[in-house]
Amino acid sequence: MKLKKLLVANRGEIAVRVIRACREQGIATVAVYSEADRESLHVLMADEAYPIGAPPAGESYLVIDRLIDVARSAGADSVHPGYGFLAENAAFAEACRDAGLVFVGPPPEAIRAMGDKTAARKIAREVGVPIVPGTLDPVESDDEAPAVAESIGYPVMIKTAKGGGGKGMRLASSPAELPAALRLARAEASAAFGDGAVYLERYIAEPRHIEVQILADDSGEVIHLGERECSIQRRHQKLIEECPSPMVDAAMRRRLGAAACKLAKAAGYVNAGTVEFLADTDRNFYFLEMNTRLQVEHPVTEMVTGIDLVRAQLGIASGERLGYRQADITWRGTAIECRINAEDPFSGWLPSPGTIRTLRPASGPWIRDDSGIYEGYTIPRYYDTLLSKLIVWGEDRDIAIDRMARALGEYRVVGVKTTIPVLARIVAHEDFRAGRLSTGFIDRILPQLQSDGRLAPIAIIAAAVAEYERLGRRPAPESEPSTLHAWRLGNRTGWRGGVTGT
Amino acid sequence: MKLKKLLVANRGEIAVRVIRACREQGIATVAVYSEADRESLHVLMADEAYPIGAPPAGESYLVIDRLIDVARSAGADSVHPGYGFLAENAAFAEACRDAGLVFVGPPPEAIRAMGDKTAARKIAREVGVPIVPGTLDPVESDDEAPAVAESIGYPVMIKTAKGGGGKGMRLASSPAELPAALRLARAEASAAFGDGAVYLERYIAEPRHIEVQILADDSGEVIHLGERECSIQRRHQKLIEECPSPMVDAAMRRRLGAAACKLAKAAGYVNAGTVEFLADTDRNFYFLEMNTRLQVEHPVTEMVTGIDLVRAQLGIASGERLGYRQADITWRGTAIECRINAEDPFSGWLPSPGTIRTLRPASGPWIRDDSGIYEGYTIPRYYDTLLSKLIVWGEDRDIAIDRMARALGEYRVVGVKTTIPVLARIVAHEDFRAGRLSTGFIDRILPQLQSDGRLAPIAIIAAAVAEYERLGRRPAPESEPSTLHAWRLGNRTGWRGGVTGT
Amino acid sequence: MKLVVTVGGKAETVDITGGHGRYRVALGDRVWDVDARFVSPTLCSLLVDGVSYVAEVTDDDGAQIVGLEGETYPIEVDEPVRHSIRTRAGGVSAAGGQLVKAPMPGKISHVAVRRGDRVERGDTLVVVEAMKMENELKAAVAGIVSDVRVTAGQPVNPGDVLVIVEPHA
Amino acid sequence: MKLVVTVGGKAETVDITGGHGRYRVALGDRVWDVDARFVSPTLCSLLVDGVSYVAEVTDDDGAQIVGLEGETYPIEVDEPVRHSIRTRAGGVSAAGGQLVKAPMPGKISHVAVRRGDRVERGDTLVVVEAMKMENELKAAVAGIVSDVRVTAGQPVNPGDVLVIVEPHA
Repeated sequence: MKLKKLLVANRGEIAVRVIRACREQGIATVAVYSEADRESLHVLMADEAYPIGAPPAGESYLVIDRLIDVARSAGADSVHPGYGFLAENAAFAEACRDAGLVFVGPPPEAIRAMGDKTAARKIAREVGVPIVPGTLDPVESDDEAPAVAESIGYPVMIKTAKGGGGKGMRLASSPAELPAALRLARAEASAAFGDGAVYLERYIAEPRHIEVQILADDSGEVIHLGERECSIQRRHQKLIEECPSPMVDAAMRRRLGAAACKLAKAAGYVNAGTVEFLADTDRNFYFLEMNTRLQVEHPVTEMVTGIDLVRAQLGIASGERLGYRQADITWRGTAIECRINAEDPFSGWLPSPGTIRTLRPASGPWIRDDSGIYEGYTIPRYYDTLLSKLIVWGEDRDIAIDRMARALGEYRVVGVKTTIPVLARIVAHEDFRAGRLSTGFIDRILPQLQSDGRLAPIAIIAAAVAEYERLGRRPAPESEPSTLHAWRLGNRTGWRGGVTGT
Repeated sequence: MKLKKLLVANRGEIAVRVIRACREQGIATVAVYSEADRESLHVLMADEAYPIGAPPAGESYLVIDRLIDVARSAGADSVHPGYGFLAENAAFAEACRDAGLVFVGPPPEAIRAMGDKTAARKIAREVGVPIVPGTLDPVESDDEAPAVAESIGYPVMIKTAKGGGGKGMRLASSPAELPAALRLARAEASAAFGDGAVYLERYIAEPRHIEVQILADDSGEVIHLGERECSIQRRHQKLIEECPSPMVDAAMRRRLGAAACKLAKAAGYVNAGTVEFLADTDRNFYFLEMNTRLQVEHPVTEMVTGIDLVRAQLGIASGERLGYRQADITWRGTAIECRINAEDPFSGWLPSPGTIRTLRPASGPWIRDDSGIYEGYTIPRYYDTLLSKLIVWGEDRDIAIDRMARALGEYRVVGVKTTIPVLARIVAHEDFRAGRLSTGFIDRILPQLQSDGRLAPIAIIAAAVAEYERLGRRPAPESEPSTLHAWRLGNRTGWRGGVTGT
Repeated sequence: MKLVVTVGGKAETVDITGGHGRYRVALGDRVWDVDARFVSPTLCSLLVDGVSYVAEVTDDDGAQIVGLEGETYPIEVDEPVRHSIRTRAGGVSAAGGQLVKAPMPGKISHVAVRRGDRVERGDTLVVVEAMKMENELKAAVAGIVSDVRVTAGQPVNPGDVLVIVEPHA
Repeated sequence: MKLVVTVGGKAETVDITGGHGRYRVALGDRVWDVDARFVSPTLCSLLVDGVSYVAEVTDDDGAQIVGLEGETYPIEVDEPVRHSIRTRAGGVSAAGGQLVKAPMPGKISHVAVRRGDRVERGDTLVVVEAMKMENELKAAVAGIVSDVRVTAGQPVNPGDVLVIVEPHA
């Protein structure tokens, strides 16, 4: 069935990404928005947009009935869930199916089989894919947790059974840390996914996070598009991802790909999905979990393989065959993605909501900016901190790194604090260049990332000029502005005009 | 010799392109600017910037001595000429060499041999590459022109012997049109290249413009990177370019590439260059001219081959071997470039200088924006109208076209008129989709490109809301603005705040 | 509030009420509930019956210039009283002749006619050099050149009258 | 014009003259000729001895916040008279204790301490939920919790005081 009109059950950059893919295929798009999102970019870019409730996600983006209602009344024939929110919620996939809507993602059965991390670990054990030691079932009560943790051995990871993206993941290094870690993990898991179930797993020190992109159509064809390395994380939130991994050679890629495809087949998986592994320095890998949705970091795979994953998702959902066989997939060059988040890395990575006063994204050769914001936009405090994904491609990894350094230098966001400065320093670090990555990378180098104050004299000059012009050119109030356009007002009252002498 | 510091003898998007490539390789950059360009993007982006004179190019960007002086005093070891201005001026290349500066381009001898179109046509005839019938020498005086034109047969093209980019090209359909066409061609050629020499050539009706990108190092290795099709032109100014050409198959690509490499070798060519051909529908092609510099449309070749042409230029100029053999060059997918010019296509394509009040470039998957402007920038009236090159890549040509349509729909430039609306209509045209391109395409479809007024009611609503808010919310003048930032002023006086209810 | 909108010379009355982003707009016998927000000084996001538009709105000499999906709509919007004063005062349109004005800043590179010359529609009158292009300004009517106000080499600003052509009687 | 600039608590006098984009700036015994233009309301292009910088300049509570190549410099700039008035009036710094303030808008998801509790440096005091993250606010000093002003579930705005810790004597 050719899709004609699709409801995007998401917001932010991923909603924009889906809208763009639909527009390129002539599929009309329906956006939904909470009261906090009327001016968000996905509303501006969609063909249609409808309100769905109050700002908290639990009263809007997570309300299945309301989404189905909007889809029906707008005449949509399909729904794309993006990532997060209801993307890995089998009940939502089921509700779409029941309402006669094509769900652009796996069938509810596959979401249940693989989306539940503990069930997925059981499948992996059955088909012979190695797993990290830990519980195969959720930890029901906090009372039983200490004994379980003791049997696995500290340090232990507490992980949410649903969801992903590092939400609800906490490390406990000792029995004393376990209660607080459990509480925080459960709270985040409940808030993010509406389910506080968690499980425990042995913590592997300084591991590398390697994940494999797969595509499966409903004829049973499953292929993989190679791996991504996502080892640059902070608090289990990925910050930098790349494709291919500097540690993976062709032989390891084949082994990883085969394991991922085996798991997907065992689960009856259809559509795009990602199988996550932890790898050690001897190129052993352990199945971690499967994400039954599009990943945030899917663009790095796209840039290297040339395959548009959202287009592929839409094709699969409309019943088409993949159109690629494994042998058709080739990898050219290296792509790197940096997540530009509204966080202040120099003040404990605190979220930094606010208004974007100036926005000058990087651009030019082999730069891709997958953004959910614009100049003048006020970032709501209700949702995650991701503003934009900056992706670069290069003929080889060194060129890609040099290009990312250039792009981060160009990228200007004024009005909120972002991760850009710390991303720039990571990318410039010799260990990053050498591919010595691990999930402990950021904590290890963070103390070296402090300011050197080298440009203080230039900053003083800039501040002095700004104040000098402000004092010297304080304008007489205009009796009556003849227009209210901010730009014109600004121009006339002399700030730019005065300084530039025009 | 590893380059350390490079002077960019240009402005606008191409200066920015070169600065980006240098930054990615750790080469420091020196910008130069006329009095009209102090706030231009290349000045903001370079490591250093120095003034070189009055706004007219003849008093700044074309003054060889001044450029050499700035390069010397700033300690530059190399010069990149971009395109236009002095890029194909052998005297400039020579002056650089004499001053001990590496010129990032061909040696002056090759510029002379190939840059002079009439000399180039002679070389082509010698090595057996077919040429369009016409004069092999410049037409000295207007008195001899009628007889020459008569012998070639009308319609005739008048072309500038120097330069390129459509400047100074005029068509005369009959003897009566010849004097005016000659005068305009000479005037434009003098203004643009400081040389009014022109020659005549038979006009080929509805031909296709196919050009081949070559790379040559100073060991004599010459390879080609395939063709670009640039048939969508207006007044011989390219407007849309693509790689590969929809009319060229692998066999024709080999023939074209071989012809281009043969010419480059015969001329002792080194660095990046482009050999232009006219092709007819039987896949015959005729050598037109060689551009001894980077082309405006080089990005489409880059996106499809994965090779960074400016990086390659810098490597060749520093004496490195190419590092690619012909067999290493592969073509993946299709790339299309649209030129966003400050021109009003609905009012005779008149130039539209002015201030960019709002700028929202297209972005997202496989979009590349090579721009020379920014929001708030005032486009000077002294230079060409090119604001930005919008480039897309797609797995195949249909996807690339769909993507370009999407990108043009996203791209917002408020404050000056641009070619965006007409580009969007060309890309949506069935003849474009079918690859039925020719240099007469635009004139043929232009009458179909008029407005349909479909959205007039929505426009009336927008205008009414704007006026209603302006009238209803005319603010009492503030007694004293506490800050001069335009954005804040705008926000406080209620325009946005008022409308948005915040 | 009633406003008079003039598009392409045709005046219509719009009735608009509401505020804070939510408006009811009546035009003729059609009524729209509109959610409209200026998301930048020149960009207005509109939701009209659920359909999303982003209009580019700038003002030029009192008129609102609205850009929508590549089309440009110049719209005059007036309070009814002001509209009636302005239109009763009479338009400024020239009576039949062609005032050839400089469309952009530039320099006269060639003047092709002299006062008293007869010209046909489409004849080149003046060539203006701007942004490295030679732009030919042509006669829109057949007639007699009644005035030539510039010479070659002279810089001009937008709106400067260069040549006047009086049509044949 | 003389201005007093205060960076990191250290005050220096800057002498600045010129205008229309061209300035001479003297700081201590160094003098710069500067070409400075605001190319947007918050971006200032500077050419200092030929070197090109684009500084992000915003004001925050009277101070200029200058961003340059990923570093942030908060700089207070005053006319000399005003500087002397402001500094003689005394600062507002709290004497030794820690005022734990909400760093962003959000909701209190957990209060880990009660009034009178002893805390060590690094102990979690309060957890604020914002942008889908649980943000633990920790004690910067060892001491006694002298006040707890919020409860779980309560929304907070930036700058709201949540907890006060008095250091050990």
